[in-house]
Amino acid sequence: MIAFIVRRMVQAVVVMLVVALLAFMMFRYVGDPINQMVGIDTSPAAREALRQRLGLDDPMPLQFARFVANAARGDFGVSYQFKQPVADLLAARLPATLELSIASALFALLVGIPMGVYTGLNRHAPLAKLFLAVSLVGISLPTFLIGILFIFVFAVHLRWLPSFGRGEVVDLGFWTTGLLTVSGLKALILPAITLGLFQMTLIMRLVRAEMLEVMRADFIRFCRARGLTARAIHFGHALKNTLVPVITVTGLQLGSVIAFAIITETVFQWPGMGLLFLQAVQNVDIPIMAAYLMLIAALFVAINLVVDLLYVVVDPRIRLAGRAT
Amino acid sequence: MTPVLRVTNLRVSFPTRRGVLTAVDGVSFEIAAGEVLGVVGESGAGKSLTGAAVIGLVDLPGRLAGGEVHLAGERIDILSEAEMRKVRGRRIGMIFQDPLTSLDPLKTIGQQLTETIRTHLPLGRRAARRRAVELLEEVGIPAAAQRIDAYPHAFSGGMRQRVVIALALAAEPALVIADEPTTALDVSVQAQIIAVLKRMCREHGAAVMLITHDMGVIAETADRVAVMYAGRIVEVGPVADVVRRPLHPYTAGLMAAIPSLAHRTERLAQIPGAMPRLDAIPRGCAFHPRCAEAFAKCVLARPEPAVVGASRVACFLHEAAPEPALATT
Amino acid sequence: MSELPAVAPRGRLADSDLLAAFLRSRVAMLAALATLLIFAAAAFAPLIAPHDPYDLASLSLLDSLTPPAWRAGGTTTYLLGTDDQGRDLLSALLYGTRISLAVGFASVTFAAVLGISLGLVAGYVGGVVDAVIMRIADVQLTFPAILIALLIDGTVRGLLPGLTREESAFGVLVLSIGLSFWVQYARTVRGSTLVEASKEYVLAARLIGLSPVTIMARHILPNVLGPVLVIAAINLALAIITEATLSFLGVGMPPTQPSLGMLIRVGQDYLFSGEWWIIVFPGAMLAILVLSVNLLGDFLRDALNPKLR
Amino acid sequence: SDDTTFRYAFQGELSGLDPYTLNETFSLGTLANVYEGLIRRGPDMEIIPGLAESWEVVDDTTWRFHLRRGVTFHNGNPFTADDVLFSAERVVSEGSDLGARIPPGAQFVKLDDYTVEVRLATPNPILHSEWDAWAIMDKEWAEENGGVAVTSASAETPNYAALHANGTGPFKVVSHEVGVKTVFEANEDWWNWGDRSFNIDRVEFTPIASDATRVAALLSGELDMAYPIPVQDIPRVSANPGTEVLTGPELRTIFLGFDQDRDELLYSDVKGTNPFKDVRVRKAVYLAINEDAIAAKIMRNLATPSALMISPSLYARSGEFERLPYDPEQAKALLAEAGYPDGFSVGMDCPNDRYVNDEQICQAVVAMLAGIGIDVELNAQPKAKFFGKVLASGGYDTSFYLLGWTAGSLDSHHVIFNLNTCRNADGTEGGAFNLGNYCNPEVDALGAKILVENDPVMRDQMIFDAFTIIHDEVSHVPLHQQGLAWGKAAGVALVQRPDNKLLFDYVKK
Amino acid sequence: MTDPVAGDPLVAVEGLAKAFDVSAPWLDRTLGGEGRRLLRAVADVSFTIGRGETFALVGESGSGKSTIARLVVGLIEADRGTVTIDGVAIGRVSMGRASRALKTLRRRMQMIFQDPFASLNPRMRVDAIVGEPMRAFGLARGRRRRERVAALLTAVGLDPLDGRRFPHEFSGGQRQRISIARALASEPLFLVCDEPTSALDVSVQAQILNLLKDLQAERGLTFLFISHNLAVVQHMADRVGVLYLGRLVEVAPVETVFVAPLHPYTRMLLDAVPDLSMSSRDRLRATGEIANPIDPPPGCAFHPRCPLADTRCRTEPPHLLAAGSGFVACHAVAEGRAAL
Ligand SMILES: Nc1ncnc2c1ncn2[C@@H]1O[C@H](COP(=O)(O)OP(=O)(O)OP(=O)(O)O)[C@@H](O)[C@H]1O
Ligand SMILES: Nc1ncnc2c1ncn2[C@@H]1O[C@H](COP(=O)(O)OP(=O)(O)OP(=O)(O)O)[C@@H](O)[C@H]1O
Ligand SMILES: [Mg+2]
Ligand SMILES: [Mg+2]
Repeated sequence: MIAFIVRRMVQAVVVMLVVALLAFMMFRYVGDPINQMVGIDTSPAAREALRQRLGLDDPMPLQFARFVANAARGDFGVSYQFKQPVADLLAARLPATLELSIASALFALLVGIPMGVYTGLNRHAPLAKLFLAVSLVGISLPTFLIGILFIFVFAVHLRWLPSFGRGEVVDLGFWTTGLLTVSGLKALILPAITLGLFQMTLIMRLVRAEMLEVMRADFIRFCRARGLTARAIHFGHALKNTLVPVITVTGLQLGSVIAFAIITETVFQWPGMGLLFLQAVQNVDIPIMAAYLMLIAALFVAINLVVDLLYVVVDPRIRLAGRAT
Repeated sequence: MTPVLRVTNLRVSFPTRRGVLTAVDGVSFEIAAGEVLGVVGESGAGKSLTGAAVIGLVDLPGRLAGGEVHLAGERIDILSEAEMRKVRGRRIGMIFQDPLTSLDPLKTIGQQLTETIRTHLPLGRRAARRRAVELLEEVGIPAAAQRIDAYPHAFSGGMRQRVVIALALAAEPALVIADEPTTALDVSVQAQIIAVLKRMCREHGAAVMLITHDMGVIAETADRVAVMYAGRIVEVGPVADVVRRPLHPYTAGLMAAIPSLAHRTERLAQIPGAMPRLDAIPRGCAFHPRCAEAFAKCVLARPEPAVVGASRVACFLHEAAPEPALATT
Repeated sequence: MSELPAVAPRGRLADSDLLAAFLRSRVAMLAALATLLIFAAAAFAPLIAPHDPYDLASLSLLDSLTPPAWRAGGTTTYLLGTDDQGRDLLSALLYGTRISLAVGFASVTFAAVLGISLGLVAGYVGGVVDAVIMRIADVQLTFPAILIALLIDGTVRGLLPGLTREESAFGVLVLSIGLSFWVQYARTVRGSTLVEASKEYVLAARLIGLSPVTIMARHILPNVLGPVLVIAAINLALAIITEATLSFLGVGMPPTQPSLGMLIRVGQDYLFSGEWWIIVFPGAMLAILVLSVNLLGDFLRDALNPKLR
Repeated sequence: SDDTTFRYAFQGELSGLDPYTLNETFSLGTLANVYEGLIRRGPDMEIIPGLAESWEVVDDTTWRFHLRRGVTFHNGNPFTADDVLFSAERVVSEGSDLGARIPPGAQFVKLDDYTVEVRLATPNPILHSEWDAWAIMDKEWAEENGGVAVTSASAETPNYAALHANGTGPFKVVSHEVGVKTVFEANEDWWNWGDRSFNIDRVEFTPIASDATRVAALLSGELDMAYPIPVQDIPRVSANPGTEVLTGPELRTIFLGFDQDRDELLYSDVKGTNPFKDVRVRKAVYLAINEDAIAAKIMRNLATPSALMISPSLYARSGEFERLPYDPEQAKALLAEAGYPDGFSVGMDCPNDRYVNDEQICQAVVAMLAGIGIDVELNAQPKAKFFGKVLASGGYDTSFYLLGWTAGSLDSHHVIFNLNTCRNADGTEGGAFNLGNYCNPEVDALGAKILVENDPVMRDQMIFDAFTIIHDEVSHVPLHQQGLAWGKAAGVALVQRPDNKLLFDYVKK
Repeated sequence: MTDPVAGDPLVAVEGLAKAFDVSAPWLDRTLGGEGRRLLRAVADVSFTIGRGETFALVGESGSGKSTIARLVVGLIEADRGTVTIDGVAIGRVSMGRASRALKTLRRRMQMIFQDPFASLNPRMRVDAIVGEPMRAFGLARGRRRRERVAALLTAVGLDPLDGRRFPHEFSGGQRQRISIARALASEPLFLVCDEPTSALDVSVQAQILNLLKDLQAERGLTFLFISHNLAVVQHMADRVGVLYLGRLVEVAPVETVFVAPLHPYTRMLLDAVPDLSMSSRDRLRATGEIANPIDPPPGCAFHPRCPLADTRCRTEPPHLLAAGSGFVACHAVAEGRAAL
């Protein structure tokens, strides 16, 4: 078990190093940060001085080493646009993104799994076909368009839900949460659904496919031959067996949920990291971009670790044998 | 005495694009209490489907297209799904071929056993667990009390099949259908499992329908044997008769084709060709294209089962005998 | 144990099962029809489009924002109206579909070729090679398509500043979408390869001394392509959507060669302003295209899955 | 409190609270509600007294400012001449982005606590015109909290003044989450509280980058005001009950520029020579562009076609200039005459998120030039990348471009000098924003004279002469002054100034 | 210790051993403090096969039959020991580069697999499958090849026209015939048959067994015949080797093994076979299951299941020693404790 975790950790470090290199390399070549930091009538000489002060003239390996060493200390430098430590900026934005991502992941799971189970068990029911059709429409429209349509319908026309922002947030010191106020919760609904829709569809279809598969497994036949109730078979045996792939995919998806939050946050002006990142890309704010990438990778690695641990909880076979690929 | 199981004219068919395929066609047999009926036949002959039809587990799109199934005199093929569920496990137990895939990998065998026991018997959690341990001991699992909380993957193939037997017999059913219970196992283990199965059924007084393609197992285990070919029973009778004096040319060919330890031959007798596919079952007697003794009539008409001695055989070679009433009450 | 032909070999179109299943499914036929029509329209866009949207000299700003022909102020010259530059929307739509499909096909092909090759090698050679390829795949999964695209777009244009969007967009899109999709192919193919490589027909091929490359190409490859087909169909839909999303984020096709996504992005500006046709037609086209392709992919997946027959 | 809270959104964000860090309209405009300068500008841009109650030009090179008495900073400290001297020094210190607001060599001298004299090296008739935009900070506050130095654009750590604000203005900053939300509160101790013309006591600012979301939030009643409103959405917002749009001319002029510096264009199929050096070619481009169509269709009439690169409101004699007519035939003839009967190809740089419908304008230009055979390859990019490429820092890497310019000093000299005087290769001398390096010594000479001329009539004549040359030689192709479009809730009254700055102290709800 | 052979052996297997590494990944092992886990699939196996002879291997699942088959044809590399065919030592065939002698040799040995469904490439037509070895070894091309494929198909009892069809259009028995045709295409001397009929029905099994015997007679083939079905082995083999946990426990002519088995395991196996003749023989009841090959019992691996086991069996592994007409690895037999 410990070995297992340590192995994951080592892998994580390797992944992080690679990501760090990518982040560093790529952003090193995007645009010219100097232009962003100063107004347009700053003189070339002042620009050159600035370049030197920032160390943008040093050899690449040196810059990278500096980058990794700083990153390891949680120091991603100071945002070119905001003049604030990137770590602080991200820390301030992290709660918004995490709340949004987790809410949408929950939405995807809580709606996707039951719908998947239903459509898997009642393959030919009209309602199941409807679910499938609707879910297909859901993945046939780009997220940003769905978001805009939601705003158009629910905010502008019906005026039920707010069109932007997080509503009232409560500051707990280490964390700001929108979950404790009515306006915060209301503000969460549209973005969370927009962001979760795609994953919901995915999970629903996955659960359905797995369910169909598992329901044909020999052990389910044997359960039926033993006269177990439909409920016990469907939920006690079949569902549990479908969970292993669902956990994998959900884990992977949560990672991409956080990444796809870029779009949702842009559409809904959700003050999270994605919005910060996109602004940073537009403004060539290298420190933010690099830190964001590293953070995404770190989150992803962490999620993977949790997924691996969940496997062990769900699947007894793994406890002995180590994880089968 | 009413037989535990009486199947009359059972038909199972599958609607397909190419028309309706009849995989089990007019099968009739019965099993008395304490009796072991062996069902043999080549792959695809319809053995498993017959078993599945008895317990009401024919997978869609397959369906019971005709015939009746009586369990202890009660007709069960017309029961609703909910009623049938109470029959399964409680009055009919079933054992499948592969012990590896028959058990839910994510639940301990204890959970699976107590769940089954409590579904059918009015026992509390603890009582059910005690019963589960007893059952495991009965099927010969050493240190049952400790191993009950293990997951299936911790057991070897033979041990798993013992667990499967315990599960099938948990509620003391009157009829046990064992569908190739030893095919996936090694010879040395197969002998042990057959022994356990036989002992358990004898002790519980259960009737057994033992499906296998291994003539040897039948010969050693069954009281009577039914030989299936292309969805029909071609011959059914006491084991000794069928093995030693097969009446149907197919049975005879089969017996001769099996290499035997007892006498070594230079060449095995062989039946030419292979069993027809469901969508291409010949008219008349389904065996006629492979039959050395076929004559004109075999091509045209389908032979009905006729009683010959203690057996019944569906072959025009044995048509002479008059047909007695089927029921033996 | 069965003497029956167990599973009909996957994916052979001539195989009557697939065809019959197809003929039975009205939805699949409808989707196929829609897909076919759209593909044809895209392929023959230069022949059917009433105007050439790339011929800038023919654009007249004064014709811009003309509503569709059946609306007041519409003209039959511009059946579906014009956009903000006076471009004929119908023609733009046809060409846009063509570009979206081109991006989709190119990136899926790129991803498939890359993924299949790596998957085959990983699965067949195994060992360290396998470990390295699969770890790269893990890292790759950390970055969804849009992140990769932002990265690549930035890098490419950072490295080659002289490059204009017109010149680079297509390549950047194909590269980034392709790069984010290959993992799925690699994993699937590796899985199937592991299964196939242990099958006895591969052993038989090794026994007669065929080289690993021959074995992979001649024996294993054709047998692992079934699931790949399904992935490819669904990826095509996903690629088209991704391109649209990237356009929304500003790294898609250039406005002078608008894809469906770019048309939607532009049209988005007119969502509130009453010129609904600028967004509705491309949006509907995209939805229908992606939906049809998805439906076909779905159908294929189910039809090719012997367990679901 | 809800009906006294004013919620508004802008497309960009407020990056810091130090008013000297960034020379950018929105930051300066927003912080002007918190910090005040010596002068202020009224609703019509007229110069009115600010923290200086009055001033006089003592001689050509000496200005004297009389400071307002009884003014306190938000922290309660009194405002005195020391604060002015401190602030003046801070503005020109390293790290400040506003250095150009105070001419080199200018000396601030404290005559008494409430009088300050500014001594200049050269005469400057428009000295104070930009002085609404350099704010006075509290010396003690800055010194106590370590905010003396300006948090420069490259600062590793922002100092106190970048995260906190302490001005004399009508509003105080309550909280500032960068990129998320900034909250202001009315300052009841404001010196002009008695005569105030606003009735709100709280302001919440949210940046909303997406146009659709910003408009939607206004339409749904979540905002009292949002800007800019995309021109195509103006009818919708106006038609919506409860919202309306304020439109007006902005000072910024949008124009096209040519590389007239290189002997061979960077992005062109013409080799060995630079067609843009030929005035006939520049003129052909001008004639080929149908600005009226652009204004009508792309700008939806929210633009004023312009013959000059300065807003008519900033130069009295603008009316005497006229745009060249749209005449593609003549354009073709001119091209042929210049030796390009079949046209040529050229690359064009264009921002796509800087000006109103900038990319659409460029696309239209591309289409129109295609009509006369000039094949333009458009490279539209986000402003960060665009500026990085075309400005001095990018080596003026462009052949043909679109740019917008506001005369920061609200004076023509700003335009003539920055955009039309010869510059050196790296832009350190001459017009740094003369990207194509249009160069005519006559214009340079006129520019130098204008700067020091104190007689308004003479000055206007010199400006007229310079503009005439520029116009005749088609140094650039001016297009239009873009319009302002602010969306607001019907019940809200506010003042829209052409400099696009939102002043809270005119907001009534 | 090679066993004596009638005449000149075609195949000689000497001290063959193969262990599979089934250890956990390196890091887990290091951290978990475990050692390497080796699965000893085949340990010190030696035998010879004479020309035209059929040598059979029997044993329960996991006893190492298939592994030996693959080692013999060179599909996997042995850890130790040699395989010599016609005087040439075999290397691993899979990875290319081989001497000319080896190349000819490779063509002289072929294999028939167990699973008739997996052993034919579903994407290739039957004539391509059967013709592939000819192509690979450059034996025939064009018309010649087509003719020879047709002849081979006829020889295994199929119609030459079947060549145009795909494998899925055939029944299991027919597919096994195609496999045999493919194996014969390179004109081998030596055929390894790994459970060629265990996936087939009895009536079809008889056809295939007869076919194999006929072909052997016609072409003078040498067989290594692997099966877990003792009756089939008895029918096919000249000599038999009995495997238990990767070791040969008894090697003897077929008559001896089935009439007078010496090793207790052989006896147990024979007794476990259900008997069609219902002779109700006196039986040695089988107990237990084959042990875990990763962690085999010390001494004689069979001792936990052996009724004759004593302390020596538990500690000292027995060697294959001549006994009667064959060889047996059993202390009880050597000591005369095993009553026949
Ligand atoms: N779902 C199904 N759809 C179509 N045909 C089916 C289906 N299930 C079974 N069959 C066919 O019905 C016939 C009888 O099948 P069954 O499983 O009863 O054979 P069996 O005698 O048990 O064979 P085996 O020895 O292989 O288990 C076979 O031909 C089989 O292919
Ligand atoms: N590639 C491999 N990696 C790890 N273990 C293997 C491998 N191949 C075989 N084994 C193991 O080696 C042992 C012998 O396997 P082998 O396949 O030779 O047995 P067998 O006698 O042919 O059994 P069966 O009758 O089931 O075919 C088994 O325990 C098996 O699990
Ligand atoms: Mg069966
Ligand atoms: Mg084997």
